[in-house]
Amino acid sequence: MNILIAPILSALCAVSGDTGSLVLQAEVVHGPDGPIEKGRILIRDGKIEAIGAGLELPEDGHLIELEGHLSAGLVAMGDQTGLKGEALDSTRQIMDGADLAFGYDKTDDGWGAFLEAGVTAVLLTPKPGALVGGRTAVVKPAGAMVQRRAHLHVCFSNAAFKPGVAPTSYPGAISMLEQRMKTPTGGFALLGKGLGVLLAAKTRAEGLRAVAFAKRHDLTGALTGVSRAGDLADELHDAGLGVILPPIGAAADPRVPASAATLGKKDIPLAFSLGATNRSPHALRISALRCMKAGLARDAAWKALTSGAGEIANAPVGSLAVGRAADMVLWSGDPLELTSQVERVWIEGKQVHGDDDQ
Amino acid sequence: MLAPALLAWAPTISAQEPADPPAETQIFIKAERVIVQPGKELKDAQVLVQGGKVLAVGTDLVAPDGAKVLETKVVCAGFIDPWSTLGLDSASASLRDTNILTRAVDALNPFGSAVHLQAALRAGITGYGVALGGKASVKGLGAFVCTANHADGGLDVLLKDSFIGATVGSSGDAFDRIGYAERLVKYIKAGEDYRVEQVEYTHEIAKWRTEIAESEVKLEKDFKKAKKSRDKEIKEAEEDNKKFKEESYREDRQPRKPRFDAEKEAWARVAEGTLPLVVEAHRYVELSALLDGTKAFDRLRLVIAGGTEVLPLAATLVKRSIPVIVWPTPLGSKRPAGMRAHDLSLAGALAEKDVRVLLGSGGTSGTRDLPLLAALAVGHGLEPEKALAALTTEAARALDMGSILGKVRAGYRADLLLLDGDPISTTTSIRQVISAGKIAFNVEGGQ
Amino acid sequence: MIYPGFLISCVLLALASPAPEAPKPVDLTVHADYLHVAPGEVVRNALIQIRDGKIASVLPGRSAPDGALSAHSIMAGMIDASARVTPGDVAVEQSKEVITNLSVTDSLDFFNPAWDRLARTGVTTTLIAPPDYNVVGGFSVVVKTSGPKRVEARVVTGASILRGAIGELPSAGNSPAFGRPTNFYARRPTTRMGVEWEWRKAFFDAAQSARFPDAEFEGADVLRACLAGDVRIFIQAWTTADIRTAVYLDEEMQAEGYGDLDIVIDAGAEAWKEPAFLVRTGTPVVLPPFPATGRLGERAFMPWDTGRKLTDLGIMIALSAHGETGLKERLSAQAGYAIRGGLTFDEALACVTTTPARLLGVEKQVGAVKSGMDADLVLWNGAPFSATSNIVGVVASGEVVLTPR
Amino acid sequence: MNISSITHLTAALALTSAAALGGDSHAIKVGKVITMAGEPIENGIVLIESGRITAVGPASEIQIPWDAEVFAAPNLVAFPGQVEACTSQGMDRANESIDVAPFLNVVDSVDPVNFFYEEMLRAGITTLNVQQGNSTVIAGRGMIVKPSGMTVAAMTVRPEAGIKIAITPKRGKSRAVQLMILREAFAGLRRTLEDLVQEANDGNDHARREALAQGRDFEAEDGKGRAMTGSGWIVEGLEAVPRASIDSKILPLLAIVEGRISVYMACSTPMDVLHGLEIAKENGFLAQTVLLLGPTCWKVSDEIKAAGVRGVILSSTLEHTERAPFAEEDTVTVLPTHFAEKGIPFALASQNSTTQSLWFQAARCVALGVDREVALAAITSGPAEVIGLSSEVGTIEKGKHGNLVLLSGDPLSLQTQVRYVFIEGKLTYDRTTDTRLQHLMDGVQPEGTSADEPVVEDIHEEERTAGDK
Repeated sequence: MNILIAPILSALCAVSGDTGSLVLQAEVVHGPDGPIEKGRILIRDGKIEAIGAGLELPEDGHLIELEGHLSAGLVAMGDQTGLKGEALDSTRQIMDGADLAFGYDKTDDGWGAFLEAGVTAVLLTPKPGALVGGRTAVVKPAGAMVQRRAHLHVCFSNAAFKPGVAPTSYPGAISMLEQRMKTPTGGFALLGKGLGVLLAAKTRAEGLRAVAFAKRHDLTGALTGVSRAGDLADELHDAGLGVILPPIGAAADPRVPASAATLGKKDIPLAFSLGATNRSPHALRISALRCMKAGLARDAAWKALTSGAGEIANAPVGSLAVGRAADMVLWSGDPLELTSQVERVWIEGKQVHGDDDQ
Repeated sequence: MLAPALLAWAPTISAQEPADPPAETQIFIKAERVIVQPGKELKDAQVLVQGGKVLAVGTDLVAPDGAKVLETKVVCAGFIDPWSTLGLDSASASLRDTNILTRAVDALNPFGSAVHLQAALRAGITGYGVALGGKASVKGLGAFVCTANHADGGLDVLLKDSFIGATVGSSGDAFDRIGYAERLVKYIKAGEDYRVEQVEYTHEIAKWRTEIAESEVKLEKDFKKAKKSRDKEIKEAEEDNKKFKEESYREDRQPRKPRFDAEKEAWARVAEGTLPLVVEAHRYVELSALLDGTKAFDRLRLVIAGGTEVLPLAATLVKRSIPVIVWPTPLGSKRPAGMRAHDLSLAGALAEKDVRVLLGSGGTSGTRDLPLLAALAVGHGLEPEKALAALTTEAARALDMGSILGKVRAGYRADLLLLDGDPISTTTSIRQVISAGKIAFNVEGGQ
Repeated sequence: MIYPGFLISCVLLALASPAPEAPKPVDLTVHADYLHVAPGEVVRNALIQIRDGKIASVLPGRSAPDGALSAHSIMAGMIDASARVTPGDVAVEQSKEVITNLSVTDSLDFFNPAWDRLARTGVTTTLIAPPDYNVVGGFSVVVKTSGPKRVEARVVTGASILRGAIGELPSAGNSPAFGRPTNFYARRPTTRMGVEWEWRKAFFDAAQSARFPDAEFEGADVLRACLAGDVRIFIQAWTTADIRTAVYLDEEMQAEGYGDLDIVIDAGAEAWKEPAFLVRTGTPVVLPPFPATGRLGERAFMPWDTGRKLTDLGIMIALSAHGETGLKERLSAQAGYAIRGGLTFDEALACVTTTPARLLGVEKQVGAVKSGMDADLVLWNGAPFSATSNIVGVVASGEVVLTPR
Repeated sequence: MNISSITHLTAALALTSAAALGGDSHAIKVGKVITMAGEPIENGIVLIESGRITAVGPASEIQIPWDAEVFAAPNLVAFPGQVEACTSQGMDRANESIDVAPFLNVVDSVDPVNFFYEEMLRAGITTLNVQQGNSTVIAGRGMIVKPSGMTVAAMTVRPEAGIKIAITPKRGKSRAVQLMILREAFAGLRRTLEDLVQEANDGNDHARREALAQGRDFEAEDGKGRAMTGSGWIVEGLEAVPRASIDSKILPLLAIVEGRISVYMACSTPMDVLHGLEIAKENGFLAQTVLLLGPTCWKVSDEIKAAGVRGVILSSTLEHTERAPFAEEDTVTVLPTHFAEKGIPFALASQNSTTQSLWFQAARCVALGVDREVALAAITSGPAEVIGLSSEVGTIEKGKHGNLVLLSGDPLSLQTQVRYVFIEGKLTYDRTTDTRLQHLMDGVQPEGTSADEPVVEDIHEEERTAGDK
């Protein structure tokens, strides 16, 4: 811990006489390197400046002692909240230049539910329905835009086919994409240069085609929508892709959470989406819980809700690492326990949910 | 008595299920905590199970020899889902052509639903109330069914007529939706009148028969006289050759038997409170219309299901002791437009106002989720103890099962959960599920 | 030049990683009282030894060792040259009526239970063609019905086979373009005539492109390969009129000196009506399943002695069940019906093994029980194809996919 | 000696009958007679007089009456005319829209010129039990016919032969509603009868009191009715009600409860079977119930065995494949062997005259491991038993109808053809003159035919698909 304190003190001297800083202490703080008992976290200018046990309180800061667990906010993948009609443009099949960021509406009343559920970052994805539906964005509920261009959304499922518009078939779709990759322009040109790929599919066969495509052009990103992606673990591992799992509902095939466990064992990056139907954000924790019951390791499940999801989202979210924006949630207990309530939520150091007795 | 006998025929639900010990075998459970019922707990206690029932619960019991001994952290009563469609053949879960005479047991398909039943059992749900037709305005006779197999391998139906299911305001505009409530009230009224009519008839007919009997005795007495005078009249008639005319006979008309009406008969049972009426309703207007309309029937046993906007009516619910089956499902944006966002906090809020709160899944596969939903409800303000009560004692009570289910008590049916932690916690895992005194699910697989 | 359609499967082959389900080659011994090595070749009390999915040896006059699979009769795994296990219309690109640069390979779903069911009926190798909503629908692919659920593990390299159709289907759903067409279904062909015309045009243009470079168009190379006889064409033609059209097309190309098409008629139900054409051009026919009652696709009519008639005229025929797996529809049943229609046992056997193998260009690998060939075996509890005997076991590439009860 | 005397006798009879009926006496000489009642007879002779078999035996033992028409076919095999145990084809329409319609009668719907009967005849089927389709709750009364004759009267073998009851919901209905209607039908019948009895008695009492009052001597009219019988439930005192005075619409229901008419119960799923058996038991018609089973019903074969129904008819799907939800593998059940192993005798049903005709179904059974005799019985004596006609058809035996099929070879061989069919001794089918068959087999277009074959509806379709889901 001393290692941590030293730089902070020096930092404090440096920034003497500024707006001041805030130190939060909780029973448990879920830091990047695991839970810290009686952990403290130092926040300045909405950023995390230090984290650890027994952080000393800088003279310009004040300490708030909290009951319960403090963790990074959860990251929800694949949602259309606030996109309204913008979730899908039906006029074209390939929209590699379209940014969902422009469809983001921070005033949408749907965002409240996200804060209630402890979600502080959301990956906006287009509805499947076009071959290339646009470029995804990472936003904060009723807050800032984190990443304007996260992935190019490419749909390998039959949802991409419309009567009377090319392509009408899997082979047609793949050759169309191959054509674009020959002489890449627009979104295709950015692939691999900061822009990831989000491979949307439903069946395992579609998933295999998607993964093969990514592998051929060695693209980074994730496969989304294939509920039994576990059967493709080897290919996914081989292509270095992550997996975004659809919400695992009550009726879900028991082999779905089991397949998540398989992916976990292979260390394939995982995250959970809310699906195209805008499930309640609580679906995230429920899905994770189901996977845990099916054998997914506890910290793998937690990672899938936070930092792992952040990596797949291709944005600096989902972790309490030093330097990150202070997007935090205070839980009444273990965050992976559904009986724990969301007490408070901070985004960039500002409390945005819960009773404020500061 | 179709149900138990008939459904006991279906094949065993799961292949991997451990072979049941013979009924005589006793099961002796040692636990750190035995939750007899919410709020009543025994530390380091034992439970003795025999012949499908709990034989004894105590802190100083010793295992009888030959008994199968199980050890665990926590024991509590099996969970009950009062509002489910589990086990119905897929079509019947969403019927609209039902009426009060259609019976859920007729649509139970143990063959198609084996997987879901097994999943629910593993999740700790040992019994559930099932009604037909998702949104039908009158769903008909609901049944109370167990998730574990019957001794002879089929679905175990404890009650084939456990309650009447109904829905108010599932479709149509505001007026239609209130109309549903009014129609429901009319039905109940009709049932009540029908009963009255029958009672009156039985009185009248009895009266009539006695009177007739009396007059018959008199007639028999006067017969000789009558015969004589008749013969005389005949003779006279012949003499002044007139045609002989029989004197006409009159008596009080026999009272008319009221026309039998199977539907009214069933509604009568609702009106007189022999069958609880479980009504799904969500919006304030419909809920208040329903409560007002049913005020008059003091013997009616009403249960509200759903009740998204019922909170403002809490006082009435408490006064009339009407329980609410809350469906604490994260609806997200799928929530019907114009409904307030109570889905997760409702249970807690109602309980705070001392309303009897039940928790229901309202689904086929959803039933396995009930414990998760309960946890979510707790995560939104419901006291854990109340949550447990909702899943056990309260649910049993609402569906007429209170005297045999919902508690770990001598004489009660041995539907028990053996857990490694708190029953409501989602990180707790279920070690064994005991249903009717048999190990129906065992985490270790074997015995 | 490689066709993009293939490029993909080739790349897949390149990166073929050991798939999770990949079967570990197990050595297996199978015994048969009667082994039908190939049509006309029977070996009594044969012992078949299998190594690495191939037949290592066939030893006559042996008794069954303990633990060996054994059956009354054994024959080679059957081959259906028209199995039709595809995800449907999404397997063929309809944005153009003539598609030559795509392969149905990219639409196959080996997780589909239909494959296991097909394998259990003794069909171990199939030709999968794009559905016939186009005039020319693209390339077909030869695949095994069992094995790892991965394309690269299932594809068998045989002849390059282009797929097309004559008749109703290619024009179904198209409509004449009035005013500004809103989608590409406002196009030719809208009639059988139109379909016929599209065929001619395609090959005529291809032939022209060979002479005049500026007449080159996308996919012309494939059509030229067809004219050169390097690519075989399976043409679906139910009725005699459509069969005639196909034959005329071939003869016309020859007459014009454009080349010689290598045509196979698929679903040629009415081939018996005017067999002279087929005899003239030596065109083989894949017959559709026999009609239970009434008629077949496109109101074509096929009597039960069709097999007999065509065989007598020396026309090469294969039988097909179009992927049906029911007790009375499956390929082995079709062989039975052909026998009821007058075919001999050996002829019927050839129609479901060696002949289709030749039509798909995989005769060196499958279709007979000989050492070095794939260990695809069908085990019978009696004489194959007899109404009173049944398939009790199936071995595919050395793996037991149906275990004798 | 004994035998010859008998044949003399028959000859004599034949003489008289010949005089009367103009020689309605046939002798059929074949290479082999498979009687389905004992061992096959090589070089056998079957004597038929006035439609009935008078003698069966080896040529050496049978003397042919002088006036008998001899039909010699030394290379052919005689086999009993096959029996279709329950079909809904050959009617103008298979179903009536009314839920409970036992007052209907298929006699008004059977269509003698329907292609179906021609197809059945061609396949060697000589007896068919025609019942209403499955889209009903309680159907009209069915009948047993033979596939020959230009009028329904001519075709009739047994009128009023059974009623179809569907447990599987009729189109657009749910199980719960279907069963509610079914139960209510019987409950309603019971209430009606009870009321009738009550009224009758009250009526009598009133008459008696009137007589007393008037001083007349009164003899109570004892009801011209018949006391109710039945094993399910009984309404006491029904004898007080003349049957004629009971509404004819409910009389057939009463016949069911009294066990006087067969019930053909359509069950496509196991749960249907369980409900059906229960209702049959409640209302006392279990003993004359015949189950029409869908492919999945094997799952309750133990209950079927225990229930002791009169018969079981398998659908034309002999092998049931299904993939349980969330399972990786198919489970395949071979139905005929399953039922054979459970010791439940079954009859087979056919779908069409070629790939799913009765003989082919039997052959497939053998292929699937069923004993050959059992399989052959399942298309002849078995179904005859099931439709309660075992004394009349199903085997080639003295006293039975002269229904036989002359085959070119083994009844279960693919190469075998049906050459001739005799119904009640009359040559009804001759392959050499069957132009439509030539069309089907050899592609010969018969003159003046529109060569459009009838589409035979597949009544078991939904069940077959149901299984695979």
